[in-house]
Amino acid sequence: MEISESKPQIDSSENPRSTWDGCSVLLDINDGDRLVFARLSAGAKLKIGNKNCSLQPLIGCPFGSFFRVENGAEGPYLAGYTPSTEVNNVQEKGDGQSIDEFRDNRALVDNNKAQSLTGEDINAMRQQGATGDEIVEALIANSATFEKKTVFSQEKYRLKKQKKYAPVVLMRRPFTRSICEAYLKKYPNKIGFLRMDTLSLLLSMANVSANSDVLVVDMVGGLLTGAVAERLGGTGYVCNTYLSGSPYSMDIARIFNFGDEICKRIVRSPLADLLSVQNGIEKPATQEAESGNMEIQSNDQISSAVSMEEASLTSESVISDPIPVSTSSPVIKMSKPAKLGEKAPQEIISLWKENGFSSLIIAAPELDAWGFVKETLPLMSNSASFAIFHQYLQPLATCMHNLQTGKMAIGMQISEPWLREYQVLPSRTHPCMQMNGFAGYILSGTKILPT
Amino acid sequence: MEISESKPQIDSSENPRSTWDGCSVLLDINDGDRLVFARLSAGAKLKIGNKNCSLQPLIGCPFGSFFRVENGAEGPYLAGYTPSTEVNNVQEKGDGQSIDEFRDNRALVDNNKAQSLTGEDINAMRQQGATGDEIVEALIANSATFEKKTVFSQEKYRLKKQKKYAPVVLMRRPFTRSICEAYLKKYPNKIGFLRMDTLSLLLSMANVSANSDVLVVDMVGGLLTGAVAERLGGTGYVCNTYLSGSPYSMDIARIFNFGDEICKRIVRSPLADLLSVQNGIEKPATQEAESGNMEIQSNDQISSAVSMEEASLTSESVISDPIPVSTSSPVIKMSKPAKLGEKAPQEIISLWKENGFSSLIIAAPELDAWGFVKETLPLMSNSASFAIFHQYLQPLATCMHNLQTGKMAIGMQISEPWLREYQVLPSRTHPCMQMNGFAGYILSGTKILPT
Amino acid sequence: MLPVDPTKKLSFTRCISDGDLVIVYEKYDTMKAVEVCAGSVLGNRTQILYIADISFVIMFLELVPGCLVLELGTGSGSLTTSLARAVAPKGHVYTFDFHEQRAQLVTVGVRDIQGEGFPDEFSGRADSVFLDLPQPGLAIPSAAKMLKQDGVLCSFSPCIEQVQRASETMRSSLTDIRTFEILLHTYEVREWKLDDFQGDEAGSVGSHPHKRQHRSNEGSNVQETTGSPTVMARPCSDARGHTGYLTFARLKCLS
Amino acid sequence: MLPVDPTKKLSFTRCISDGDLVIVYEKYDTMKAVEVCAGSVLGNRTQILYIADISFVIMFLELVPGCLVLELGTGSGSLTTSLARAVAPKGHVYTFDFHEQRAQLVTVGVRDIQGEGFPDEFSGRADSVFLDLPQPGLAIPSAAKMLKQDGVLCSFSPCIEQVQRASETMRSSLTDIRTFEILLHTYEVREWKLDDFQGDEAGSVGSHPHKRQHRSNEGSNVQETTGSPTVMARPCSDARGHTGYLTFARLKCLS
Repeated sequence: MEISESKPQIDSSENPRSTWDGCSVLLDINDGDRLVFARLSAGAKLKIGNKNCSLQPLIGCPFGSFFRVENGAEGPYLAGYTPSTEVNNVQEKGDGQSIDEFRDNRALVDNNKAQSLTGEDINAMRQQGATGDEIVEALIANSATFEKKTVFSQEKYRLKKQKKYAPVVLMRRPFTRSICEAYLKKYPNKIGFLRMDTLSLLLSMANVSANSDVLVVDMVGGLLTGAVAERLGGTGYVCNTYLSGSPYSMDIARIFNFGDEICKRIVRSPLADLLSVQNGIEKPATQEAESGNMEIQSNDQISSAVSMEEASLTSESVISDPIPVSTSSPVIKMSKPAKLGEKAPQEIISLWKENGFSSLIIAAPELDAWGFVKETLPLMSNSASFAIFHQYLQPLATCMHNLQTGKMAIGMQISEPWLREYQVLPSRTHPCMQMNGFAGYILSGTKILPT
Repeated sequence: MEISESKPQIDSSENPRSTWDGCSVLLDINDGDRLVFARLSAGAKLKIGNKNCSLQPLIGCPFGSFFRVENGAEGPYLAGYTPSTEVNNVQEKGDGQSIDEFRDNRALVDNNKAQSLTGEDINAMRQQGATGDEIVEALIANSATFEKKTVFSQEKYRLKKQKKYAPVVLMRRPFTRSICEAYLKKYPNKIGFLRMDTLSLLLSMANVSANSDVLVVDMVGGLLTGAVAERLGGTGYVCNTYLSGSPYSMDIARIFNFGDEICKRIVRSPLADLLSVQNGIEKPATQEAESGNMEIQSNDQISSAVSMEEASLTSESVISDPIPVSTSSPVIKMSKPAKLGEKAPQEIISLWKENGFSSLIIAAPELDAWGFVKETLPLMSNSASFAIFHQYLQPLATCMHNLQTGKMAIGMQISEPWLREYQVLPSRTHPCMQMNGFAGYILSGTKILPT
Repeated sequence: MLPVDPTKKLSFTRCISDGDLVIVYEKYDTMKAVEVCAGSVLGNRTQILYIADISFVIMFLELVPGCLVLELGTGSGSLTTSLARAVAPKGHVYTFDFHEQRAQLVTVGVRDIQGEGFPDEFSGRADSVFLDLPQPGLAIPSAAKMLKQDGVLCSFSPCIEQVQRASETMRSSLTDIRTFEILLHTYEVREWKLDDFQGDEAGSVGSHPHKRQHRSNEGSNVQETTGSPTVMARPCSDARGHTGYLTFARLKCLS
Repeated sequence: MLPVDPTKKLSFTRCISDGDLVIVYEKYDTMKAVEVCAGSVLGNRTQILYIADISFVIMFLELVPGCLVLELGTGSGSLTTSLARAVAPKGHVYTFDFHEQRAQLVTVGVRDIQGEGFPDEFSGRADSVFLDLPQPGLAIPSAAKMLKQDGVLCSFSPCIEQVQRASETMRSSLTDIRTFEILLHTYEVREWKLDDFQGDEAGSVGSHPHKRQHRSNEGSNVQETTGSPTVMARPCSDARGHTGYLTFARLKCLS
């Protein structure tokens, strides 16, 4: 805890471009093959291939840096590295290849057994200090079929061997963009299949900007809460509300590198508390006690420093199969991220009662949309914008119909974003062959004064 | 009637490439601005601009021919014409222009009042025998702003004036492709917004091919019936079934140039008749009488030669606002198209009872899908394919669920086709800015033996 | 009345005979195995991945029974099969590729069409021509010569550059040039039990939300979706993002 | 507890004050008029047609409060407004165009960026750069110089040829080059009264269909949709088919 406190306050508005001790990062290993969220510290380690590497060399480096495993005197370590433009090109050709091969590979004989280098040979090379690149070159030189391959197949072969023998680690900033895309790729169900474009539309359609007071129902692991807080940048509030019982997980919001100023603006409140105040009745003491209960129930979330460490370990392992191994005690070596998601204080709730929330976003893909909307919409300021995400169209249609007939909102629209990525390469430009066809649906609109 | 009978039998498999007296054609005026279905005859006339032109010169010409209005000694007449490649390019540039103008037109001053040629001047030119092209050139020469326009704007201006003063008529074959696209463009509600790609998928997914016996519920004006008959080419049967009351309109099927062989393969039958036979009960005489009734109820459809003429006039006017004017009596001058949609004879119904239909297509966008499916599916042969079109997703989801739980079908899939047209021009390639976003949904599958 | 020749009926016999095509489904949506016996190729359904492209091509090529079709680039033959079914029983498909294939109702030629062009014997005889070649532009002048007046040509290409070059070549002899892309979105159907929002909530929140609910629902036909299980469909997330571009053109009619 | 400064709250006052932005809705989905008063530009919602592009750009440019953004090709200023909102209150947007415009929190320069490039003063200072130019390729080398390490550039172009040339230029100094297209499909909601299929039918068909109905429903939870009116959504048929391509790239990080 002391380490964390002694670090300079990380204000997101400063938008730091290099890492620090205690910084959360996204490690992209071999161009998306593996994605790991990690918190940097002197003691943090990550297994890459069959090697355990300290993450210490990553501290202080700029985001966007590439690293490779080098063999040092004290064993393997991660060293900075600048990929050549050529390698970059090879990677980008990946997708186009499938087409060209589809068209031409009738004559191609691809026999992987034509490799004369054995596993023992490679181990021997390694022990003699050969770099990963050197092993790749040796494999190519000893492949009986390499020369017969098309240029694209040669590049594909080289890339495959590079990934195995000379893995590349790219260090990314954990921003909404990268976090959402990483989860979507590896654990889409944890974020309710919320795509980047859908998430960005939720923020825009709910009119989230500096000084907004945003009410969210976040059943997508804290991604929505984090995305809203990132936009607020230490102004306004994001209030994460929930039904009775324990609050929904905000783990993903902890992956962001939010400083104290932003963390303080992320609060939670059971819906019951917001509703009782909304109706102008002072909260009875029994409900206070009840809320106190809930805070203890949510043991994996925001209680003590120790559970924080555990939570941060959990979030690190969520994306990657092997949990980054820390040889020393995580409690001592790992820095504590700032505390977020405290219970909303009474005076803030009272202010919301007076002014209403300025935005509402609901991402509860498994629950009935109308149930939440009819409870939360009255908490909104008039003219406030709302955006409801759902995996099915029908609940939003019903919801829109009810809001129309109840004269509760105007300017309503159900939309489904449609995102397409392209491969753009000389003479090989086309939409990517694979696409994520599921964006979900958004009901957006403006709350009006009930008549 | 004599005229029609004396014509050579039109067998669709001969796939005639030129028109004949009595032939149905699609006239595309000014590149899709106006679309008219017409039946060619010596007496048929069409108003183009403010001129009444006989369609007689179109008889015997190849499909795909262009015509323009020329001023002859006996008044305006349609004359064949070969558009230059240049004009064709101008037309194709239409869509790209919007972008370029969007980007550059801040500096463009477009003042349509800068034309010094008056309406009187133009009338005078006409009376002196000037062609449409000559008038267009005069308008350009007398425009004060033409020279200041961008190249694209100049072409746009020229095209606009050409459409007004030198309209072009393109004569198309009435095939499923052109009929569907014309209706979709001008009267989409008459065909239930059934898009070309959706219709083509219905035919494929229901496995329609030569010698199929296809049961259809066609509430899209006869387009589905016609499309199936076109595929059958005089083999198999398409049976248009309907609930009690009058049969659904098959007007659009009459726009196709089906010969007798194909028309005989288009039959209709009330669902009750198919069901009673299906259940192994011979049809009681009362039902026969009832069916006779229905035939009379459908007075606008298939009864007498006179109402046929009316129907064909109706179908001609459906797409175009002004009804083509026939100065002489239509009953005498216009040829009679072949009779289609007769009541299915009892022996054919008995054969269907024995073998079952081999395909089922339902296009009843306003009715409950499940209601029709549960009635018609038992009439299918086992392993027969079916395809159900609907404007809403939810009724098909319910239908699929019921077929699954009832173990009535396998291989089921709900699909939504997605069609995009592109502008492909040098340096100006992009998807078209306007698209038809509504394809509807298709539930397809294979009927199985009920267990 | 029309004579009905039972041997020409497609309608399925109720028992499986020797030599039949049999498709075995494990569940309602998964095929286990496809056993194709020679002679039943025409009864085969096209590959589901490309069914949207194939269906559209057949309609836009204006194929009907009796047509003569040329295909360049037979590939797996999945389109060839569909072309043959569309022109059956009287039409014919002539398909050309580098490699020899075999089929019914179909004549397969081995030829480098891109370089050599079409055989002269088809000149002006084809109702439709389909091209699936890496460089379609090279074959288009020859293909256009094979078409009847107003006949339709289609070129399938995965990359936009191929489309750009093909369209450029088409402009000299063809008209009505149009490029399309077609994809099929599929939906999965699930039985969805909505969590009973009100039931859970009532105890802890107290009666206030219910009051508000009544106010907002007042006098309107509010649809309650909670409670009973509902069947719903949602798009499958794993979708095919692209198959190729389809460029169609017609032979100009010289009047 | 945090101090709450009421003057900084965005929350809407309940009565309309002089100088407010007022949007008048005629029905639930049609706006009647938009009256914009100077000083309230930042409260304005972006043009709905392009909201999908704008939202995606802001997320993929990784804009957060405090960022410095350069925009080339101000155009109507609809993106400028959204960029300014995203970096408010401490960030800044510098936007350049041929024509002069005005706004808050935004500095507008008149400059031929395509030809002249960016002013040197921004070199290495921009978190993000956005280009909306007819020939983006010309401006990319200058734009890349303005970026901080790992900073993101986006180029918006309607035509694929612009994307092809821009991507080619980007490859020399930028990495992580990705091109996207984003569209918004909208749905219309209707109350749909299903025709009572059975009711109409029963009289004329007799009892047979009912028998069969019972057979097929036997022992299963068949969902009957007939009878009561249902609310359903279907895609709007008139859709925007294309706005443009968004190409993103990052400045390579030199370690």
